Amino acid sequence: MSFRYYGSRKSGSISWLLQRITGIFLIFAMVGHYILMHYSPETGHSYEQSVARFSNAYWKMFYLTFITLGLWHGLNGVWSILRDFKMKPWLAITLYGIIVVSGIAFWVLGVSTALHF
Amino acid sequence: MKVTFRIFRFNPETDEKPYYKDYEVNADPKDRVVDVLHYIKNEIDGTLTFRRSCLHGICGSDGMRINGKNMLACSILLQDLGYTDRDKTYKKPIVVEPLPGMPIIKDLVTDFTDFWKKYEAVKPYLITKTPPPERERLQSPEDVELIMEASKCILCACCTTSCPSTWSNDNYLGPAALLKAYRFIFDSRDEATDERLDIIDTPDGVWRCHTIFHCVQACPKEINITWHISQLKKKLVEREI
Amino acid sequence: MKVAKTGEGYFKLVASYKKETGGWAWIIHRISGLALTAYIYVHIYALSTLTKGKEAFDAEMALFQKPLFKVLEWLLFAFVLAHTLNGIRIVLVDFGKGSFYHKKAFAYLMIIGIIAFLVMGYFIFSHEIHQAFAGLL
Amino acid sequence: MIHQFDAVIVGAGGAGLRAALEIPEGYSCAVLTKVYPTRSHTGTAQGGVCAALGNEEEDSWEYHFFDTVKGSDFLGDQDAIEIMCYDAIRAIIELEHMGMPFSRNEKGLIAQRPFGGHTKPKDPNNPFGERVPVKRACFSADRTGHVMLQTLYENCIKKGVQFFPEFFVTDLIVQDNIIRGVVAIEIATGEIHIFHAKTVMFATGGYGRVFRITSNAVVGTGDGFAIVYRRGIPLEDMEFVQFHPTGLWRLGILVSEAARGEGGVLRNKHGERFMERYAPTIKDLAPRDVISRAMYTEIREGRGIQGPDGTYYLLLDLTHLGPEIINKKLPEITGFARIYLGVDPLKEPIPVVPTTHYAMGGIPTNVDAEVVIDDKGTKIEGFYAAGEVACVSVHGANRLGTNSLLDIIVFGRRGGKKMAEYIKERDFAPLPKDADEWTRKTVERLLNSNGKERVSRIRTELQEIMMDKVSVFRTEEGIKEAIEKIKELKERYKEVKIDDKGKRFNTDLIEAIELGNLLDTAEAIAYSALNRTESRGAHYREDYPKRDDQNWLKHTLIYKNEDKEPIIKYKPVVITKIPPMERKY
Ligand SMILES: Cc1cc2nc3c(=O)[nH]c(=O)nc-3n(C[C@H](O)[C@H](O)[C@H](O)COP(=O)(O)OP(=O)(O)OC[C@H]3O[C@@H](n4cnc5c(N)ncnc54)[C@H](O)[C@@H]3O)c2cc1C
Ligand code: HEM
Ligand code: SF4
Ligand code: F3S
Ligand code: FES
Repeated sequence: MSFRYYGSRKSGSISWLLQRITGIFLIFAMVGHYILMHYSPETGHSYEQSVARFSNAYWKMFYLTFITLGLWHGLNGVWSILRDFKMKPWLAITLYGIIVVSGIAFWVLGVSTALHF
Repeated sequence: MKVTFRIFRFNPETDEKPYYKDYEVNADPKDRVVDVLHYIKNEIDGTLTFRRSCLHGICGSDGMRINGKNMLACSILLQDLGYTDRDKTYKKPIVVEPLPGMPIIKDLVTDFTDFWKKYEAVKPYLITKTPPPERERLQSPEDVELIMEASKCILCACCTTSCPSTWSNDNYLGPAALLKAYRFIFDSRDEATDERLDIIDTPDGVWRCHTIFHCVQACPKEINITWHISQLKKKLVEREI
Repeated sequence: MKVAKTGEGYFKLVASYKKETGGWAWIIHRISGLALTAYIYVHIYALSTLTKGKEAFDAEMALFQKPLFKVLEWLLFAFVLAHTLNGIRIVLVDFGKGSFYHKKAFAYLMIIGIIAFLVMGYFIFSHEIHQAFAGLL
Repeated sequence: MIHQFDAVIVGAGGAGLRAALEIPEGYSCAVLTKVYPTRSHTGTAQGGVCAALGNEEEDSWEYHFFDTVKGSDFLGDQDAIEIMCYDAIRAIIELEHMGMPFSRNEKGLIAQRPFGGHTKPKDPNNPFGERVPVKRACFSADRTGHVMLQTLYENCIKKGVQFFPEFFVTDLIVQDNIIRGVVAIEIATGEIHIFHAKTVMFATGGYGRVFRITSNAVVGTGDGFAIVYRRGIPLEDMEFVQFHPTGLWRLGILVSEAARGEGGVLRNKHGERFMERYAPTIKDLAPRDVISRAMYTEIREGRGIQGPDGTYYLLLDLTHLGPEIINKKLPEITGFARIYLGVDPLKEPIPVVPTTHYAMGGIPTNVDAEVVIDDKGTKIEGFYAAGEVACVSVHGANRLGTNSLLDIIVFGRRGGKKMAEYIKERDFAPLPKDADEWTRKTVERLLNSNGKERVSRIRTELQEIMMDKVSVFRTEEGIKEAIEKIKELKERYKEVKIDDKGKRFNTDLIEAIELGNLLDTAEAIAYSALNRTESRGAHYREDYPKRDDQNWLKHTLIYKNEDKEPIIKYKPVVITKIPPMERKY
């Protein structure tokens, strides 16, 4: 008795498509990451090695794309989960705000880490 | 063969809360669930209330949740519900509940008002702008094949009420309405594609589908609803880029 | 006319509805997606200590070398595998004819996942495994 | 509660919905139905709807006309049949334009297939010579009725027709031969509503549930027949009840004639294709009455197959058709065989028995669906009937497959058009006092009764006796026995007690009222059957095995007479073009 049709015509198609495209990219990123990082437990986790990696321009690029797409994919995913629920507008706006703000904050943190070296 | 039916009972007029009542009946493995419900109503307890009509899975009246899953009571035989031939008994009672997440009128009878509103929201009728020809509009067998499966839908609501997205957001149009939208969007005679795409391209529309496949499992007409919804999504994406 | 909702909540319905492949896959995908999102935050934060110098970073890394964290890392890999492989399945459903063979696809992908999971376990714990079996070898 | 509507249509099957589409803008129209519109019985129709489109091969509406007259065993009114067969082509094209998804042939035209009793002359120059089956049934796989019902409902949504779903109509308000409205119970709340109307149409479908084995839905309780009959309006040709040859054994669920149209054959215990003996030219595509009798004869003469429960069946063999045809053209019914009998039609033949299927008789109407109550054409003003509940009569003593879906759209539309004219010209006739008295009293009586009879028991006994004594083969003795039983059951019905005393969604109460309707309908059927001492079409009297045109080429009209025996009158058959001749296939 509560159904209301909202004809807002806010297309979700682009974010839906991007979710899949970023997902496909992340497959490669994940595979690459795991091969690089966990091929051997003895290697890869020390300060020097990490800094050395970050000094490599390709690695830097890779890391930047990874956090950008990963954050976008993850947060867009979280937002799509939240939208499954009926939310009052104020709640929706607040949650959306938290997602966007925290996402940007962590993205800046990640970018500044990479650019530090 | 003895079998226990554990039936959801609730009359909001008199009952504080819903409860389950057990009925032990003698039944044949080849009986349908609806036969047993009829038997209970006829012989044991006339107050048991449920809808039914055709008794062979074509009118869509008796969708309910049986052993945790939505199905038509008239299209399932007892022997398909965990009956073991070896000891000729049921270990557990057969649980019969109304379609999940719907308002309840009484016992197994639920309120379909929302379901029909969603159905109407997608403009479930052929819209043509060009004047019709003297004879039939031509359509190749392949054109019809595209919409044949979708036109099998009997509007039983088993799918929509099984979809977790409907449980969390009862404004979600749901698989049945989306399937109906497909039925017309992909009808080669229809001339309101854009109009209909606009209707389903909303946060409460097609994008609430997360390919959970509950709908496909529940559909008594074995329609692959998810496939149809994926065609809609692709069409929307194509339109946008 | 007065009608009543059954009072079945969302989570109760999700838990009680009889699930087949699709339902399980969705739940796994959802939980792993959330976990991975949380992890990406942790990951970014962890790496950010690199800028604070060697001490800070090594202190942090020492934490991650503890056995408990190794187990957690392994479990995280399970999430990664589940999400990635099921993500492939979803893409097949969305763009291909996946909805006709999604159950099979799920089964095969999960077999791959389990194998990869075990292999990774070997890598992560190779040190411990070698120690444990050192006497025998 | 009292509502006022220009037009009230009772029943949202094909006939009711088609009529609703004709009510013009600016006039109010309510469609009442005891189940949701899309649950109506039209949705179960499988095989097809007939029109001589000639999409597959040369055909003409006149051949269709001839087949229908012959199929009716010459009891059909030829003026009405002519209208129907001629209008069929327009009606189908119109449905197509409304959006109905028909199956198509390679040319993109509506596909057609053969169906029982539909033929054309082998040699066009000799129209009365030998005839061969023709592809005339338009279809949508084996869901023709389903998509037709959906399409009509969709168009009603488009037009904004006002529905009252789950309103159970109990009574007709009629005084001085002028209609004033109907009384209905809103099932969900138990409230009694009066619908004050200028015109009323009954399109309430059939009464299959009078019999034990039937293809009809549980809601097919003949309410329309009984309500009208109780109000002193006659019923026409009630003795003609169609038994469909192929119902699933035990259940009665229909296996469409399309199965035989596509090439399926009937076999007996010895695997013999027995229809070759009964209808040498068109064999398994003979009309339903012929095949049903042949099947009963086979069983009686010991060539049936006995099931574990002691009852007999015959076999419908589709195994030679191959998966291509079965899965493409007959998916639905093969699904039924699989689900309900565990038989895979690709590999094994399907166990079948004749099943009660269709009511040829009903509320007498003229070709515009106006109810006429005697042989002089006296009308009940503003009262219309269409569909299975009406008797125009286009089906006479036996309906041809696919002619019913045609009947409902053709005469539903004609009735709707007449109603539209009527509401423009006329005003509301005043409501009598206590219009809902009968309903109120009945409901009160049932709710407060302390008797000891159960609804289900009386219903079962009625269904058993009707099936045993008044079905495919009938005798005077048997029918009399059935009549005695009906009388007894009616007495016991007064003592009926129900468990559910509440108001909300009281299906116990509804079923009790339906039982009353079943009993009245059964009475009309049995008395009409007893009265007609000949065999014609679906009505076969073993004691009078010949057709008797001398005495019986006329329609029966049966009138209720309080608690006494009903009164029977007659009405002539309209014969325009084809004089009665021997009916042989
Ligand atoms: C299994 C099966 C297969 C068939 N196949 C074919 C076929 O292939 N071709 C063909 O031509 N014909 C076929 N028929 C016959 C045909 O389907 C029916 O005769 C036809 O659909 C009847 O339509 P209708 O509109 O008269 O009534 P229905 O469709 O039966 O509708 C009756 C309506 O009246 C309403 N109603 C009844 N009583 C009340 C009441 N008391 N109060 C309020 N509302 C009431 C019901 O709710 C319903 O909406 C088939 C029939 C069956 C049973
Ligand atoms: C590795 C390859 C990955 C693939 C192929 C992939 C694919 C997908 C897809 C297709 C969806 C959409 C599901 C839907 O809409 O129903 C999705 C959802 C999601 N993904 Fe990923 N993803 C991947 C990695 C990640 C990573 C690394 C994260 C974390 C940062 C993540 C977090 C999420 C979240 C939170 C969701 C929402 C879950 C839901 O809607 O139920 N994914 N993923
Ligand atoms: S799609 Fe299937 S489950 Fe859903 S309403 Fe239609 S028939 Fe029922
Ligand atoms: S269950 Fe729901 S999420 Fe999509 S696949 Fe079916 S509509
Ligand atoms: S009673 Fe018609 S679908 Fe079950």
